[in-house]
Amino acid sequence: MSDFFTEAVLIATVAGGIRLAVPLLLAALGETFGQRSGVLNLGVDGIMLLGAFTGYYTVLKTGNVWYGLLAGIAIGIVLGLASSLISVTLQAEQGISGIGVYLFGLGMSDLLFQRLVGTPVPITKFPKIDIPGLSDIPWLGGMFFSHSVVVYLAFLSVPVAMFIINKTNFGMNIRAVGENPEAADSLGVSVSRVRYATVTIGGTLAGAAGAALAIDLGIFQQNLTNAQGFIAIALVYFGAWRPLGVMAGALLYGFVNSLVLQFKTLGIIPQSWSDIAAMAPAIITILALVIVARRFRAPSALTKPFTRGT
Amino acid sequence: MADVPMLEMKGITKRFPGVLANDNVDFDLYAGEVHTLLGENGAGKSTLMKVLYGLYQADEGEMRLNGEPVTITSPTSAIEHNIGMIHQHFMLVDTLTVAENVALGLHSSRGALTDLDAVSEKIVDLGSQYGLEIDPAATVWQLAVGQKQRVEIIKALYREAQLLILDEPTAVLTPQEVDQLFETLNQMTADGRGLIFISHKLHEVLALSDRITVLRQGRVTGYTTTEGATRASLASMMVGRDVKLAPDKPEVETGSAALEITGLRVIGDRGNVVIDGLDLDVRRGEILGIAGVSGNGQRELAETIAGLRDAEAGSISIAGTDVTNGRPVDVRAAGLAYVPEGRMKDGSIGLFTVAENLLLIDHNSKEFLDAGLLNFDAIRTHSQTLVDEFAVKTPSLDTPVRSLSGGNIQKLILARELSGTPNVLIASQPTRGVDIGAAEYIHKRLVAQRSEDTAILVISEDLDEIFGLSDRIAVMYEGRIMGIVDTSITREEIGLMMAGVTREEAAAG
Amino acid sequence: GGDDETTETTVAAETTTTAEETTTTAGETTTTVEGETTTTAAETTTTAAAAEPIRIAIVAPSASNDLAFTQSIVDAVNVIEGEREVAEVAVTDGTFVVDDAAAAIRDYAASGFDLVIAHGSQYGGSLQEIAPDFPETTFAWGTAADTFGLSNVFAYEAASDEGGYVMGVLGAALTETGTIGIVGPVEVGDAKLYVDGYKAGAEANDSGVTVNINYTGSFSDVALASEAAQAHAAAGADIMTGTAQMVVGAVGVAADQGIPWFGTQANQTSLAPEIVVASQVYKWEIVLRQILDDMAAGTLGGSVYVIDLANEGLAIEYNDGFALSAEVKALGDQAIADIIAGAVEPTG
Amino acid sequence: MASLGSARRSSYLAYSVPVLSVLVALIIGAIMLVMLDASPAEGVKAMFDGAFGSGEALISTALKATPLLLVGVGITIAFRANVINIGGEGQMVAGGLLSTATALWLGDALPALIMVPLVLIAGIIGGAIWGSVPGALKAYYGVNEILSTIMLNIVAVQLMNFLLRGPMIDPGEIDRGTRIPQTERLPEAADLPLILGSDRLHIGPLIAILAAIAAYILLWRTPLGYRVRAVGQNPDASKYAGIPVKRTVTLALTMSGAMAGLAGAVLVFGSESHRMVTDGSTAGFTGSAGFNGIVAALFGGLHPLWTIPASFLFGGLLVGGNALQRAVQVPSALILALNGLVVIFVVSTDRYKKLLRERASAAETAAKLAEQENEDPVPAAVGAVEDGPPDRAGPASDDAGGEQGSGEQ
Ligand SMILES: Nc1ncnc2c1ncn2[C@@H]1O[C@H](COP(=O)(O)OP(=O)(O)OP(=O)(O)O)[C@@H](O)[C@H]1O
Ligand SMILES: Nc1ncnc2c1ncn2[C@@H]1O[C@H](COP(=O)(O)OP(=O)(O)OP(=O)(O)O)[C@@H](O)[C@H]1O
Ligand SMILES: [Mg+2]
Ligand SMILES: [Mg+2]
Repeated sequence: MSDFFTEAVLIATVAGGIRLAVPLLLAALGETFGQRSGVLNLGVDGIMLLGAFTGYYTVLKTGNVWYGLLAGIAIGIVLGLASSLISVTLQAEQGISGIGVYLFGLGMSDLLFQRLVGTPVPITKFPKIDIPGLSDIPWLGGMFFSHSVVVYLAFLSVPVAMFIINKTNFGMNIRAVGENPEAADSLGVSVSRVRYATVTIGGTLAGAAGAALAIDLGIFQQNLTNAQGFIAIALVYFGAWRPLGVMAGALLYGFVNSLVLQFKTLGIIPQSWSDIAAMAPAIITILALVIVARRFRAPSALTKPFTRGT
Repeated sequence: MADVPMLEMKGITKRFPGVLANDNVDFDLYAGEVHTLLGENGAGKSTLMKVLYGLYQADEGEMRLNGEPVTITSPTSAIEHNIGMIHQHFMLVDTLTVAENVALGLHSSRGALTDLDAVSEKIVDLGSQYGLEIDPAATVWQLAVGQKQRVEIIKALYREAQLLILDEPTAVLTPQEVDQLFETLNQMTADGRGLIFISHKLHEVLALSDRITVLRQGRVTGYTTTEGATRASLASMMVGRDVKLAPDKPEVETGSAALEITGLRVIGDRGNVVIDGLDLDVRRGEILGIAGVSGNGQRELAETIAGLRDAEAGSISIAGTDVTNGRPVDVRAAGLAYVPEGRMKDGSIGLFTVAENLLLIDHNSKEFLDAGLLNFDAIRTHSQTLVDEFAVKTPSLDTPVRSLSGGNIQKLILARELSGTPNVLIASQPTRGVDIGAAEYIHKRLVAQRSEDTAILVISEDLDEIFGLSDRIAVMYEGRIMGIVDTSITREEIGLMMAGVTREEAAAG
Repeated sequence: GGDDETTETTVAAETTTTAEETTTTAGETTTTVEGETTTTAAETTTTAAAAEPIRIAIVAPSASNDLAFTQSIVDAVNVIEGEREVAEVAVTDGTFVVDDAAAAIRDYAASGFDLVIAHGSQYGGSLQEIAPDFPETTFAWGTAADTFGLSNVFAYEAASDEGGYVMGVLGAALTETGTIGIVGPVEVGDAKLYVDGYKAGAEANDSGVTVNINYTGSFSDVALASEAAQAHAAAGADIMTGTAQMVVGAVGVAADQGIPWFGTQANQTSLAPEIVVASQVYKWEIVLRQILDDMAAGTLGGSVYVIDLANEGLAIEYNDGFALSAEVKALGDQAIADIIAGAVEPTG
Repeated sequence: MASLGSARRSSYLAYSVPVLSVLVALIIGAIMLVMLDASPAEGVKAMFDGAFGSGEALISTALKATPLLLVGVGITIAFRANVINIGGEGQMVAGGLLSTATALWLGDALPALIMVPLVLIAGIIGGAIWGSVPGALKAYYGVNEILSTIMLNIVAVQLMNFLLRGPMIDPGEIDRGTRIPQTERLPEAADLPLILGSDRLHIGPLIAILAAIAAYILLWRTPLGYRVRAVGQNPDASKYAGIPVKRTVTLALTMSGAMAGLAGAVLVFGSESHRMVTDGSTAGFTGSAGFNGIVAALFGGLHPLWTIPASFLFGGLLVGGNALQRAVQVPSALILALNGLVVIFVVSTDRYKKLLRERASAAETAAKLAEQENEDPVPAAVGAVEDGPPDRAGPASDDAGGEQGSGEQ
């Protein structure tokens, strides 16, 4: 255990937790928008996978990480619109249609990868940025201020999301539509337009999350996200539909994972127990859901399609 | 009145699958007047108004505003035409503040950002102008019913509605709140606004309206100005025959107390004390009416008796059996029948059929089981008997209850609850929102049950109903009984008691 | 076993002479051939090997381009395709569902493939049930060491501990911090063999070396593998290796931090040309050639083949781009020689 | 205006909607085949032959359909209680594990007549346990079941990995040092008996059909089923009527899990290998039946009996898809993508199916009323039912259970 309390290991644990949190955070923030407006999109992981492949492939072809991120975002927008069509216009059962999107993304990203790329080839990664001054602070600098640029972008999007949800008309509309779509509709707020927007934001951020993951790892592989999209959805509940809570959840999840890895590396957790240790994040999430559910109420219209006049 | 009506609806027809909800309806409204739409449940009043507000599109017919033909395709275009609507059910977002609810859908002076300060200011202004004081920063779920109604009106005023539709705005208000509302409404007509009013309460209609149009089965079947109209004349116009507004009550010998409540104390949903040291007895063969402004613990009282809510202290017994904090089944076993106030929420299952709903409390009963499986022959026979006996109008026993009218759903619930021989019957808001024909019938059944030696507790905010039915009246205020009076008390006195004034003070002042 | 021999040879003759019909009328063919003499078997097969193109099917759990487990067998079959008369190669990859794999194996056998390769240890239980139903089809099961006593099942495996050992020796020689990090998927089969071999080799070269092993618990979680590599780096590792398809993530981290990497299962130099020291490469074609020869000779199964350093089924391929000193390389060569000579046991 | 004829037409249309949507997904698949330079004609033929073209193909399809049907039946039960059970995957694993452990523990001592029912019951119990947890969490703590079941899927897979790599591993794997995470061959007495003289077709499909019939009887012929449906439609009214809402919600998810657990046991003891193996994922064991069973249930209109043919068709689709992959040599990823498309299309058109059915029932009611009207004018108060025909549970009223903890306050 004493091996654990060294500067290098502690920095790596915290920094690793932050890195692991990034795709979860981005995807979960996006999902927060959708859920706040009453739409549960279970297809996040499928969108992340296609975003990851698109981002990866673009960087492979252009060598430019920003084009890759943009491509991931673009595919996220397309899939977000498709998801809106499915859940808002066609009013498909939201608990299930997302599973279809997931399976589609899982298969399609792999199919495209096999046909267009074949064998994994490494790509350029996001540049790492040491924040001048801050990154030199002992301990903390390494933990918080020496990361790849998407890490900062992801965490910056938290206050942006808070601002949009709490301070803008659009955000007010989102909250209204998620609680009482009839009331919003009766005042001329277009429920479907708001939901299209939020689900598309969700798709966009999921696409970005996937691209960020692939470009940060510098590689693509079948099922790259490994069901992180589902974790992201759970984190939205964990965070009680609030960006700050979602961020806390993503960080907690990342840290637990990172900690387990460190413990295994240092032999603190024996290998034979690694499967049991791997349950930790899921079980912690369930416990957190119990606590959150007691305290906070989900948006009333969550998973309920809206039709005028009923 | 101006020469050109502010609204003309001509030949409006609206069909739903299998229903002709509006059939060639003509309707008009002049600035400065109140025009009431009257009709039984399902007559098509709300549908006509939803067509006007752009929530539905008419299949046929045309609309003119101030003489100009218009098509209104959405609430947005209705709002643009200065039409406002207070819906039958509150259209408020509970988790938003009053100011946010008002600001919803408006253009903000700060572009993409909200400008709640400006909105709040204007809310306060409008409030003082029309007697609609409200805290703009309050979150809506914290508001009392009457305050929510104010927010609804402020929403319309804020949007400068010249034509305001009020679909049963008084259904959930106390007499005092209704008076206050009417004051505001009169002020609005004085300002030159036109109001369309819908209500099942005839004295309100008479008090407020200038003209009255009656709908039946989607068609206009009657029209009158308020002058010269009486409750009886309106009732017969609606139903198509003469209606008895107050039930005949035979003399009944009252027996022992079948429902005894002592020292009851109950904590409400928000952790506050909602019933505080309440004592009450209801005797066999009497109807005890509970009058009170909603939110003073009536609902909690009924639910606690029925075993749906726990008592903190005190005891409840039914026909001598202690049922304090018993399970609902145990309370029923002791002889309680309960007609809850939310007939769609608590009293029935919308998508279940008539027969299935009639089975709700008896589905475990041996009578309907055969080797552990439901016996459909027995169930159908039983259901048909009840449907016939209680005159529930339904196309079949397999019709989902949701597609019945409110009055018929209420009759169905009553049929189910009275199918045993209850010691105690609680009827909560038994005729709220129910049309006159159905209400008349329900009152008749309650009185008949009184003759069967059942102890009946009627909870109602409708004083006509309380006075018409009760042998004794208990007035409830803030979780306590302010006093038990007989029906000789005046409306003014009881109104004061409902506001927390004791009997003695009320009689004095 | 005279009887056994007879049966085998007979079946082989049948396979070679009536390959086309076999697909549709396997049952009948078997009976007509029954009377044939064993003496002709040898001639028949030699001509057959030259004349009759063979059909090969692969059923494998991961993607055929995973730069790891599945790709190694697909590559090998491709090599064979260039050497021998192969009429058709069919691949069903990504078949992680054992029952789906069983269905595919059965289907390939039923549609007349001569050699069905079940490339996944988890398929063994199913193969045991299926193989007896198709006595004229050859099945190859890897990586495994058991043919269930069935005469039409070959098993093949890789002595991946040998290459692991060699690279462990190299790793221990290269480390300056004295700490080596290994990223594994789960502690099973081939992966475990490699990791154990590597650890043994490292410790044999330098008993003071610390070998940290991190099994992430997943064959597919690239992000976790990447973080595991970060964890190793934090714990002071300046040499790393890993096995299974998710290590691409770990290779990326090693590349970023300039930490020398050892690959296995396929040549991973393309993933990080600057830091890959060497890769242990599987050449299953060694096994396949033996199996095809056996089939040609009328033996449809029964043997277990191993690729190892001695038979050159395992090769240590160095990355020319990595400046490895001659002394260190000599240590590796010595280890190879020792293993081939039997002087050291890679996993003790 | 409305006639019984138009009612019938709407209702036929309603039944064709899911079939049409699958066809559309398949057409997209055919286009993708063209783009992959494979012959769609050959693909379609291979697909059909592989699924339905021969006795063996039908057997494969029936075997594939079995877990779909069992999970689908469970989904139906949960859905009727307004609970969406996304945890079929984990529940199958739990059922598989408990039944496997039972078989290992009992060994060869018992005859098949006792052994087979025992292991199946163990599977049911395993799944029930795994279903009861999210059920209770939803009922008593208001935890959204979609999330808790997804999380429990993750826990189940780790538990499976732990057990199959550790306590339950085949000792031979340890001896050989290969350590494949699988059990030894399970006792033969526990093998699901084969039927119809086949060497593959076991009693699994029969069990699943019986389970579907049992679920039908449970839901529409018993008081318990009545309670489940009542709670699903309106928890407030159910509570009012004295139905223990929380217990019923828990029970519904428990029963749903039990069905999935039974599916897990059938997978283990009906598998070719007669042992439990893990590749480290749930899908490796379940073949995603925990998800696809949901689609089969939807395909069957959330009615246990209609789920029987629906599962068979959907099983055929999956078996056919694999056959297609082998025949035209496209990556199996294509099949997965197509599977996703089928799910999307079936779910997305579900609403149109409902609308059409509503129209049919509204037209029928209107026609009936018109007859009555001649003698006795009934107030025109009969409209269509918004959430579909009464046999279809729609997430009930606004205040229905859900996140708010089943309204026990
Ligand atoms: N959305 C709808 N779909 C189908 N039928 C409807 C719909 N809304 C109303 N109806 C039907 O149209 C008819 C008129 O209903 P409407 O709501 O206008 O009645 P109402 O006069 O407002 O009754 P109430 O007094 O109960 O409010 C009823 O038969 C009702 O069943
Ligand atoms: N979507 C719908 N489909 C069918 N009938 C409907 C629908 N919506 C409402 N109705 C019916 O329309 C009538 C009036 O509907 P409304 O929404 O005004 O109900 P309500 O005011 O709660 O009923 P009530 O006034 O009787 O209490 C009722 O008969 C109701 O059953
Ligand atoms: Mg109405
Ligand atoms: Mg009404």
